[in-house]
Amino acid sequence: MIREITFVEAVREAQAEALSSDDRVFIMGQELGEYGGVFRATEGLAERFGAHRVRDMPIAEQSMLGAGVGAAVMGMRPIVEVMFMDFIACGMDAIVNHAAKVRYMSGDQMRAPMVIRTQGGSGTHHGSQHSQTLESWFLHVPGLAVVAPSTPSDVKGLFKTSIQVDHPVLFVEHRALYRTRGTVSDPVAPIPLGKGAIRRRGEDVTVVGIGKSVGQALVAARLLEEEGVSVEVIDLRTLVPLDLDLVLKSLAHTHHLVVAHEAVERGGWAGELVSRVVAEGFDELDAPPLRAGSKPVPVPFAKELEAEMIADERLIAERVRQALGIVEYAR
Amino acid sequence: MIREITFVEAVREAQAEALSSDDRVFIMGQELGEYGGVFRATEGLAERFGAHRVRDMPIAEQSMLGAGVGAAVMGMRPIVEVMFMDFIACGMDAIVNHAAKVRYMSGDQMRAPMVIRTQGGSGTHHGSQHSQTLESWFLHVPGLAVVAPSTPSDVKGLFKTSIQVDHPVLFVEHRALYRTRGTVSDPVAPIPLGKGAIRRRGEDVTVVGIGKSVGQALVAARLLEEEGVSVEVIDLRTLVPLDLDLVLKSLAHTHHLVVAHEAVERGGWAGELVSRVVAEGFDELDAPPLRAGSKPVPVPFAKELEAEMIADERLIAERVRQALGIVEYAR
Amino acid sequence: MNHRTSTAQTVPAPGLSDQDASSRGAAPDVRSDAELREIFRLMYTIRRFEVTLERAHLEGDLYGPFHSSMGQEAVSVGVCAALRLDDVVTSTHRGHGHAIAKGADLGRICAELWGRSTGYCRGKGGSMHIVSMDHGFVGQSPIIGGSGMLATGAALAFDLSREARVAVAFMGDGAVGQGVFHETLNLAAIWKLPAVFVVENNGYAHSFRAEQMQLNPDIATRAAGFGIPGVVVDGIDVFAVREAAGAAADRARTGGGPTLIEAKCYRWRGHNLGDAEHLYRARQEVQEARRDDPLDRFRAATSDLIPPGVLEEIEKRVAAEVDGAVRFARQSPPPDPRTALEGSL
Amino acid sequence: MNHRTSTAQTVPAPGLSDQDASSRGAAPDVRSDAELREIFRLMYTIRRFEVTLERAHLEGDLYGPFHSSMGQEAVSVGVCAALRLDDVVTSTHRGHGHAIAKGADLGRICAELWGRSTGYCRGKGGSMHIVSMDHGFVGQSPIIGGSGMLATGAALAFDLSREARVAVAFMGDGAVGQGVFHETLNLAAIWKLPAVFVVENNGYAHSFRAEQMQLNPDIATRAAGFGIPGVVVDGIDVFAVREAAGAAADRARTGGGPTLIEAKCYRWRGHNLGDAEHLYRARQEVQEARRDDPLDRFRAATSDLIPPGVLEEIEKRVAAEVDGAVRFARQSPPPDPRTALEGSL
Ligand SMILES: Cc1ncc(C[n+]2csc(CCOP(=O)(O)OP(=O)(O)O)c2C)c(N)n1
Ligand SMILES: Cc1ncc(C[n+]2csc(CCOP(=O)(O)OP(=O)(O)O)c2C)c(N)n1
Ligand SMILES: [Mg+2]
Ligand SMILES: [Mg+2]
Repeated sequence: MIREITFVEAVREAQAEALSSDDRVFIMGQELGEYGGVFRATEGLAERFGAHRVRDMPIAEQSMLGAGVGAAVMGMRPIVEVMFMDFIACGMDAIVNHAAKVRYMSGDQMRAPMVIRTQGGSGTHHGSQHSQTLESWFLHVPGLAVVAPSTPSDVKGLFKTSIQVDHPVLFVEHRALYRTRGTVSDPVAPIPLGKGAIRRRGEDVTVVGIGKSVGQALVAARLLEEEGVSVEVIDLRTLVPLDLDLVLKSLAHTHHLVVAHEAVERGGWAGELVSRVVAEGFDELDAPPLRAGSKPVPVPFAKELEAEMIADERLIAERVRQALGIVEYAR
Repeated sequence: MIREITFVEAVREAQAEALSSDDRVFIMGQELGEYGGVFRATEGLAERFGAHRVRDMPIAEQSMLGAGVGAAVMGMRPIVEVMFMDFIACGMDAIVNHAAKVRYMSGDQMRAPMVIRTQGGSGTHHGSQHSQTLESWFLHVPGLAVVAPSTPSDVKGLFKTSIQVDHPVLFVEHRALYRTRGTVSDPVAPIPLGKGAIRRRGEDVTVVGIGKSVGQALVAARLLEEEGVSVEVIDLRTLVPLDLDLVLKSLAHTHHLVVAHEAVERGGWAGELVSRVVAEGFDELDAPPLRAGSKPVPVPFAKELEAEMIADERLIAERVRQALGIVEYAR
Repeated sequence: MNHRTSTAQTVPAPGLSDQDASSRGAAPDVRSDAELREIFRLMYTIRRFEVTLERAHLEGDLYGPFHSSMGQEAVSVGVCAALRLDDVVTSTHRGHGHAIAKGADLGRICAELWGRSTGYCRGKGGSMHIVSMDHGFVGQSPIIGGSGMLATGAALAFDLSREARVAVAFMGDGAVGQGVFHETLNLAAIWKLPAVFVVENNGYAHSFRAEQMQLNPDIATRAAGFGIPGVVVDGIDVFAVREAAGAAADRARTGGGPTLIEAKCYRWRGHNLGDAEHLYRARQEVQEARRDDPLDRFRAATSDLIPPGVLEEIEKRVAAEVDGAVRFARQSPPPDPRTALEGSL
Repeated sequence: MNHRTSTAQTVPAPGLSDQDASSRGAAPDVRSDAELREIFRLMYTIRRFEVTLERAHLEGDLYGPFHSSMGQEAVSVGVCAALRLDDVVTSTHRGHGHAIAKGADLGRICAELWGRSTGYCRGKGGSMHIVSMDHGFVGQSPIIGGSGMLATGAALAFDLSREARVAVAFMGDGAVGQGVFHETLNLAAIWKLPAVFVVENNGYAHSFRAEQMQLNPDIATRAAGFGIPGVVVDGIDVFAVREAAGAAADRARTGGGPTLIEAKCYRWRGHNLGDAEHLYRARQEVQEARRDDPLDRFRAATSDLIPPGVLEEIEKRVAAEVDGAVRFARQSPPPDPRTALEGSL
């Protein structure tokens, strides 16, 4: 049976299913119990599973995440919600020095299976400290998986896997996707981490993205179609592990690559993908792979300013034209 | 007059000069007053400038860095020492959400001129939580300069500029360099941020690095010379701003690139440089640019294990051979 | 280390003249006629501002999150009335009142909320990032705990440069759960910094009550652990707040070190505009709390001190001023998009 | 939320059997003969271990940082003697004593310090990262404040899975400056978690004295701010520690929530091997402090309880055991380099 639900409903259902199918699962965060989550992602879960398993807690990101690690090490499966991705900066030690490393450091005696859920991105004019896109940091932290779904169905399929694997997973949601709709089957099959998906077939160029950027790539693709450019769109779905094969396969017939993310381009994960592609698929490339990322400034408040620095479908389309030599490259 | 001093002596002299030439400068950190710094980088400074300007403080990275921002905003020029780079994870909010952003967010009403000094890297077998190389994160944080000297003279020249500029600077020192020696003139001229240096002329391939990797690249170059390979070595000195021109100029005659850093290769800054080079110098490249970074695991304790995962001169040499097609590429 | 033992030379902060120890004096008498009116003017301005902008926001005329400080006017105004122009204040996501009380320009605040080029931050900041360095409003940090870090640093700067200035951090009760709150109190304590930490305990951290966040809900008692004074004050009474803040500021200014002030008040509105308040508190609770209005308290306390008609006069002027500020914001041009790429590295 | 009100089902932690509430009982009598000997054996093992490995390190036989727990044996042993096998302990950079006291195998600890394949972490951890899950030694965090986070999480796991187990965090006095220390105490308090926070106040955080780190150097008094009991105990007296820890563990186990224990002791050695101690403390201070030796205290307190010769007997056995452990480490092969790339993502 096929249903249509919103992205945030998928997040809620995914967590509900995890809570009901595994006693080791519990949730920690702010405003997620009685209140149901500032984005409604946990609505009704406290009533259904009890306040002890859907735990509201004081504002204390470091110890929230650190306690998650401790609980996971003792056999639980915490879901820790960091309300805005920006606040991960308040809990980096727990994630980077503890969650990601305990298994390795302990010679595999410890495991820290936990899902760190967070949402980020621009579009709601929350200002520079509530609009960042920071998943790129975590590619650089061995021990963590990085997951970033783009559809309700992927949310459920990827979450199912994320809560079952034996290592910590950073589960990144884009705020602007919460109200988007999509169909889901019941049940949704688990999606293995490290398997991307082709969202659109095309001949001339491959555009790779995650989360919100996938939809923007599809919009750009329709735009470019009118210009006679055929775009293939790949949704990586997870950054760690990375489905490089899928990208290389696509390049074998398009020979042109654009990597799109809302994260600031400088130091963003597109650099990792481009470097991998260049090293392992150089001969497939007819032109330099390009990145479509945001400009190197904080996200400003005013919409006119945000539009100027945030990577969007217009930038993706422009990068495609540049990659194909239709227009000349300019940063 | 030319003197030979160690890297750590240069760090000490650079801070002493800043303290004596500018009343707004002060230092905060642990063990740096009476004790003189766990690596002796502040030896004698408290006696000379007073405990109020060379301030020992409790273990509290977040507020240490946050107080640095507040003091800088009110006109001071703090030097904040984070004893091990790994501990930056305990103070990320102050750096990322505050230091780097206050100028932009305030419409240029605020400035946060401060130098965040830290040291990192492997080689002393301190284990996974005291051996990381994390500067790559900060390329992705607009508003921060990232500086990483490789010689005593550069330490002094780059520090002089870092303490004078109007924005925060992350000043990264590699622990393994502290006892290395080098000549300095008196005084050392300030080195502008964003200007790399060619450390060795070569014809066949350009190897780019910072800090400790520069010395390793030079060792690799001598190794390769015996194999008939001529290596040009570039020391970027700063990652933000990035001296792309120097790299592109070098590639114009070597046409081959290897980017070396001790940081984990996945998600490391080499990806940024490779992507820039590919986008802006594709036609100069006769072969795919390669990265020589550490393997995606935490830094283990045992020397046999560390040797297996850390990027070193052997890996750099191997990547050069791969870049030149002497041996086939394998990650 | 405090200024009396410090040997550092004087370093004026940008745009602010330095003062030496001799200028340290007692706080001005709060009951002077002019100041009474000024206090009311500021409290009423905050009220009027929040009411007006909330309506404009609901009408879709401005965008972004909106955290009303309605009901907490006495804390903002009481504290800032105890400060000098060159003392500084740091603030939180709920900072409109703090900015107004510290003297920031209404028009430029409005323009910032409208994201216009004439705003304090040229449209880069918005409602949660107002800054006016000229007024010593060194800004909001909507990162819970952030304002304390910044104020501690500012106080450290004053200490090092031997300026007789005080830094005040406004914080919410939610900040008490955050580790950095404790770190900063401790630093300010051991260094005897000229800082005042004002926790506005408005009963809620979004939907969370103090009792849910700590077994010991008396926030002021935290001070003891750091060896500094902790004061509880009625945050509805502007004069009580003014007195507590004045004592703390004098203490800080004269090398006595920091004070933690807990101002008990109540958050009249939802956490932010659009908050699903009904999920966690009854309308009746709010109505009852609102019966104790800081503006009414002021009127009652000053009825025999202020001739009839005077406050109404002020209200009229303020209403016009707020409307003028809104007009200014609306008529101001949006920022030039190219400025988005300026001011960072 | 504590186990008595929890509705979650029981989830045994890996490798450890679950116990139900009925098994909660009083702590065993510490003065039983066997236990007295065991306490001495453990204290002496720690002492002997530190002395032996320090010498080996100085001789260049092993590498990496080395933080001796010499002088603090009574805290490690007193606390762990009050715990059950399936209770867990988290530790710091100075963790040898904690690991030994919790029952970890000497040979495998040594092998880890030697970076050998037979070490607990197969050479990946080293001196600051020993872990023995089988003994409930869930590891060291040399990130100051880290051990408290992990223990709080472990206690939360026990609470959720309704296991009558206790999590103990060993911390140094330096951890009190770190914000996360306060966050974790608060979480454990409001959730009434079965946790015990043991601050070993050994007088120094590297070169820093408690008085330099906080105005109020009585760490135990911090507990009041969180509404939990704070206890000061003589960390040289293993029986006093044992008693305080026992009471705290019983309290935690029966739903009473966490306790903060400050164990006053003294760090006999430099912060780490090679520390320039002379820069901050006089040799004489150390010599005086060392006159009060936890092992002598034990001997004095038990002179009429333990027949002559018994302790000497134990000392001989321990000495042989430590030498055997060192031999085991030395003779163990280094890890296969390929294992460096296993166990991460
Ligand atoms: C580090 C961090 N965590 C979480 C949040 C989300 N958040 C914004 S306001 C708020 C509640 C703050 O309550 P309080 O401190 O009492 O201030 P009030 O809203 O009552 O003025 C929370 C949890 C945040 N802004 N920063
Ligand atoms: C977050 C962090 N900051 C700084 C350090 C450096 N450091 C290691 S041990 C130490 C002193 C710790 O003192 P204390 O907590 O009293 O433990 P003790 O060494 O006395 O056992 C410091 C500052 C660290 N390991 N972690
Ligand atoms: Mg509040
Ligand atoms: Mg100590």
